[in-house]
Amino acid sequence: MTEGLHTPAGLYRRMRLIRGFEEMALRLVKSGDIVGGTHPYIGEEAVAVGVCAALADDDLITSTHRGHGHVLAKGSDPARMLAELAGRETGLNHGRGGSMHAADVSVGILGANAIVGAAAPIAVGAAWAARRSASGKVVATFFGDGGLNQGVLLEALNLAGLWQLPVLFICENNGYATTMPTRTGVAGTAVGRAEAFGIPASTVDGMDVEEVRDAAAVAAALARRGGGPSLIECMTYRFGPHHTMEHRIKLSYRTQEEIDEWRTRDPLDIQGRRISPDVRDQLDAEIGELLAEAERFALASPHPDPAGALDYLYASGLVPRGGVVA
Amino acid sequence: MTEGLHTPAGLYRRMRLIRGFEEMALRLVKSGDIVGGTHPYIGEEAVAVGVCAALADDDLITSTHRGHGHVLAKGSDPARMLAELAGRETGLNHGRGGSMHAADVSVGILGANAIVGAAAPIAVGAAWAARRSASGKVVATFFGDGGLNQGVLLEALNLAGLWQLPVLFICENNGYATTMPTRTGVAGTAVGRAEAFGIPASTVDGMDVEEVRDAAAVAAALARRGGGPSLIECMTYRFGPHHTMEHRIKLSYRTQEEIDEWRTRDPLDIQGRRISPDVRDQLDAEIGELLAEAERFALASPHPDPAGALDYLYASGLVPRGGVVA
Amino acid sequence: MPRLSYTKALNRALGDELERDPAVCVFGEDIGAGIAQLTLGLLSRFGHDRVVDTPLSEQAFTSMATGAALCGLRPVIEFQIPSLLFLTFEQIANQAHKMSLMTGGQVHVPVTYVVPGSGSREGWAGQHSDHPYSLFAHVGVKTVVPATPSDAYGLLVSAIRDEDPVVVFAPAGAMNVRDDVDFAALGPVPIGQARVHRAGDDVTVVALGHLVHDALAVADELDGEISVEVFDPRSVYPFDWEALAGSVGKTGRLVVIDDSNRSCGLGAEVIATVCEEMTLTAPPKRVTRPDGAVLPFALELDRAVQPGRDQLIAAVRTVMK
Amino acid sequence: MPRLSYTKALNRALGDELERDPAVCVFGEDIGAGIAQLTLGLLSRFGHDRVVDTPLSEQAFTSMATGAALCGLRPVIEFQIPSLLFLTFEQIANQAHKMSLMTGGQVHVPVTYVVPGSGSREGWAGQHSDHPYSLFAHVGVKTVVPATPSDAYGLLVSAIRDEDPVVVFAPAGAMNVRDDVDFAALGPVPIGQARVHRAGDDVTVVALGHLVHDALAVADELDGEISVEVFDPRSVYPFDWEALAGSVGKTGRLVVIDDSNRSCGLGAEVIATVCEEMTLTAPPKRVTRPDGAVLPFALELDRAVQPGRDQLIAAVRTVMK
Ligand SMILES: Cc1ncc(C[n+]2csc(CCOP(=O)(O)OP(=O)(O)O)c2C)c(N)n1
Ligand SMILES: Cc1ncc(C[n+]2csc(CCOP(=O)(O)OP(=O)(O)O)c2C)c(N)n1
Ligand SMILES: [Mg+2]
Ligand SMILES: [Mg+2]
Repeated sequence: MTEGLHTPAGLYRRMRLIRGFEEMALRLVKSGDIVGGTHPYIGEEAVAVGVCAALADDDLITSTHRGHGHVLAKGSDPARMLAELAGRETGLNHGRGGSMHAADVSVGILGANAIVGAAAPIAVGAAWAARRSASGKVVATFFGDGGLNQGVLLEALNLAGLWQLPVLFICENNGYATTMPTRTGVAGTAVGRAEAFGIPASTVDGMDVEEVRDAAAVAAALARRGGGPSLIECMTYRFGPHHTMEHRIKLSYRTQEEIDEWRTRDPLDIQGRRISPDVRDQLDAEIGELLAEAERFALASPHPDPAGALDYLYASGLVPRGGVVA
Repeated sequence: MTEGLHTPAGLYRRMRLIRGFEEMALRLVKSGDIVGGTHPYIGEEAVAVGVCAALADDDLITSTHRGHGHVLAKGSDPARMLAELAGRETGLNHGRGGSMHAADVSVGILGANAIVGAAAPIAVGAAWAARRSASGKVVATFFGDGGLNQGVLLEALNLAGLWQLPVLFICENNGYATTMPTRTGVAGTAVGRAEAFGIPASTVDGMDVEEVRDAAAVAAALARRGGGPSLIECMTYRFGPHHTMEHRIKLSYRTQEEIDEWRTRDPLDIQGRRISPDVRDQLDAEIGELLAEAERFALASPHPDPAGALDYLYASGLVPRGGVVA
Repeated sequence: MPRLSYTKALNRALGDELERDPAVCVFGEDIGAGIAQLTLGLLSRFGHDRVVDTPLSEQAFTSMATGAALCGLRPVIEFQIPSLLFLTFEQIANQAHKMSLMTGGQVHVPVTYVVPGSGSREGWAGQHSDHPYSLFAHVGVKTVVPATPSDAYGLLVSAIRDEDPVVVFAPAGAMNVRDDVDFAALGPVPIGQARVHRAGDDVTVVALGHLVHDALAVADELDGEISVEVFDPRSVYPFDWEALAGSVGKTGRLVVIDDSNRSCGLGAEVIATVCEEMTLTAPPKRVTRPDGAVLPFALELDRAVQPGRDQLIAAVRTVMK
Repeated sequence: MPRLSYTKALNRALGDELERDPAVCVFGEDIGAGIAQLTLGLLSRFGHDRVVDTPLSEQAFTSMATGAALCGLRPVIEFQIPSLLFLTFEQIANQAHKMSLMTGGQVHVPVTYVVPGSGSREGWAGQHSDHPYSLFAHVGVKTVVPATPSDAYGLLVSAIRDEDPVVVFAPAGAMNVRDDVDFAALGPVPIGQARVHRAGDDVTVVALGHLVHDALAVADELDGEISVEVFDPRSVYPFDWEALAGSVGKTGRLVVIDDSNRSCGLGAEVIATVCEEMTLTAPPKRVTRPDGAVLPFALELDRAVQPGRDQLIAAVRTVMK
């Protein structure tokens, strides 16, 4: 089980970390310290934390454009994560990735992908490698309801189903792909799609971290003993905009009532009720400090040197020709 | 109903035409008159003919790399079809398409596609246009069992299911994608996949042209009255190689027994038994003459002028720069 | 004269064409809401039969447009991000582009693909900052990259009316440009026709899209010292070689500024064709993205990888030596 | 010395690498049966864990290779037809290529993509006859196009050992070439290193893949009249500019024969770089496929669209004038 996620309080704490991190990120987008905006994970914390709670430290995940929650849930350092969003050299990706690509391979995150659905076959490949080496690792791949409509993800379901690979397909069904309601984009259901490829699937309450964790634990155990992939559809909701730039244009794809309704099922409150108020307050305070420290670290970190703009482009060390050759 | 396919004898005659055409094509590949080889349709005739028998003349189809049967079933002139395979100016595509692209738009064939699965969304687009214009047309799109694994085809199922478009997805399950048995390539089933997208689906005996026709007729009627798409999986078999070049290398992906077994269910015999031997002989003779004439026509036709190699590249009349500019 | 923004010009062009021709329809993600501004207000004006919100199935809806085009419609596709052109490269380059020739002229495919916000958006990182117009020039799909609001209007109109597939790149760096525009004079701009934004005698600077504005600024800056002709091909493919021959014939010197990766980009094509077919009095120069460039996230890195004014000035000075 | 065919050389290289390094594995369609000959006999030698027959899901298995590479494997993918590179352009150009930079060097993606039978196969028509190596040079994916059996062996070996994605094009027109080969001397050929097949003084002919053999034939034919240097870059990207500078420095004249479409192809890049950075005594020339070419089916049309010897001779004579 991923470190720190063994107890109800641990689950709460990690969700609070994500919530606080995302709120801080919103603030830093407004202040201009984070350029390019973010896709906030606020409201969906139980999914990432629940799934990672069911994984071992050396299990693997792939993440998405809305990836901060996954990265923090799997155990990345929030300070280096924030430094990444702020485009600093100390960031997880040395400032090369930013919000949509921030990832920490050392804790088992095989990249965050800005192309919807694109990570699923990468996860399948990692699972194939894991099976081949009999490492016992499983791979969880996160994607949204919109991702269900990407051909490559459906192809990936077929390969995983065919070869019985240790993959957890985690569908974060937050009701919308940007402005498109899931029901107008997805014919049939997520569960039905998985089952069509011979993959067992279930739908869980994505606002309840323990319910997510329990389902993921069953799937991980199945995968680990060679029983193949599963899909878990987590019904969830983003409390905020699709992207921080959403406010620039008047959108009316969902009602205030709907948002309010979902807010009554805040995953932090659901889990918060499972721990004592004192502990909750203490954890909130702890996280507050930790994030304040992360912010100090990130904003004090150096910006990358423009001379290194193409560093890391080729692993072999090939130095590309510049855009102007003297 | 496509002209000529109203009666049992008509169905037999069209299948005989395809069979004879394909045998002639094999001969002309050997003789070098057809360059590049063919993907023979021999054994699968009942699928194309059965489906086209359920379509109206102005309904549309899309075809595949193994497309000769579809093109002839929909009513193209065999002589111009053969001229196409022989690369002549009189060919359906003026010698520009060849075996994998031969198509006759005037009888409702929206191209034959050499990329597996690629035609399905094209058919969906045609169906969308048909629905928008309330033309009442339906579109049948043929693809193999291998095509079931192409992401774009799965995406197309979603769009058709979502928007309830008048499409007939015709899966020609001939047991193999080149050398890969369907069961090792397809997790789940064709029918299950369609159903996952809310599309009604059934499996029929693809060696029995009347059974195929009946299923297609039901699907076409449903589509025509706004009831949306269907998928029909036709269980069939190619009696010959995947491609005429297959013999160049020793392959053992299927047994002689299996081939012999399927040959006992030759679609021409199944339908042939439904008409009198006299009629059958007469039709066989008619087709023989017709094909002999087609061969004469095709082989007497002029080759295209190399100066026109890029004719038709741009519909707007743009003349591309040549490969050498003096 | 009223001011028209680049974004509004595109929106207006699309609206006008939808109005003019019932065969025109639009497919894309979130286009009902109009989040990329291109389609703002069009759903309510034209309805769900003309403005179609699609699921995230770019490959299928790109070929769906092809199928609809084969049946007489003139679909326009909006892609939210430039790299969706990688995802749909098969559907555009191998399907839509090839159908006319492969069928021996039996069909044509009048589909327009629009990317509002191509190139760097600053801070959108590696997978959202591509400018792959040279790829389409290579495969031979008609490709335009308007620099100004009136060209954005006119080229989008021409693209929609064209009988062949056309890709329209609307660079993020140009989308805030505003222009004084006589609305009555707005009209189609022929595909394949260049525009000289500023005449000059000493050196021809070929610039495209947002870089036209950088080239104009550089021309201003060098005014008095070096007389720069700013040549905007507007279409990457087909390219207006005749007009370029006229410009280079006058100046005898050439610099290309090009937001593509260097190798096999538009800059290479321009220099190659000029050196084969025209006469220069000094070696030409390119200012481009580096070879194989992937735009890093951090702003200073993102900018370091894009061609800019300082580099252009240096290149112009070099060819003048 | 024993004769080795190009096809057998590729097969041998792949077998040797599978033998040498347990991290190497192969994905592709019908590779168990070995219908493209590249993988003939490898399934029985190495088993299903190393040689994996895939369903027709090119996009997924291409990214699957990326995922396996992230976990320490070195996958090789066989694509049956060149246009599958269009279908998987997203997975190669936007995923595999970008991961190292986007993660700040946390990962690398050592995957090799092989197309046995690229370019025209004669009579396979529009969707099976592409030669899109310039596209990969543009996006910056390492790309090699070997011309001979020993280069096919050596470049495939180097591609597999390389830490980055590499595309290997094996032109249909070269796959029947045979060579006298000393098996003991077979070894890796560095990516990015050119080979001069024939030295000459008057003109440098840059030729790649099967066209190297045409260039050699033309050099023979012109022998006595014009002294042709046949320069084979072998790698399209990275390109061996240093060696080309040496050749052009000697001859002062340049012709490129290139089986890409003309616009923004390798030919353009070679001419552009030479004209920017080197000195020619006569204008250079390209012999290429036409702009936007789609290969028509009929043999005489198929051939008319490909660059050929007569055109090369004419081009060489022109630059010698
Ligand atoms: C293939 C692809 N298409 C479109 C986009 C633009 N885009 C980014 S996120 C998004 C919506 C994704 O919806 P969903 O998968 O449900 O995830 P969510 O944003 O709801 O978490 C879109 C359309 C993209 N990044 N990739
Ligand atoms: C996308 C794609 N992948 C691979 C190929 C090469 N190829 C041509 S036909 C074929 C097998 C197709 O199998 P199936 O769809 O079952 O049709 P069948 O040949 O059995 O009629 C393959 C792999 C192709 N043309 N397109
Ligand atoms: Mg969603
Ligand atoms: Mg099959």
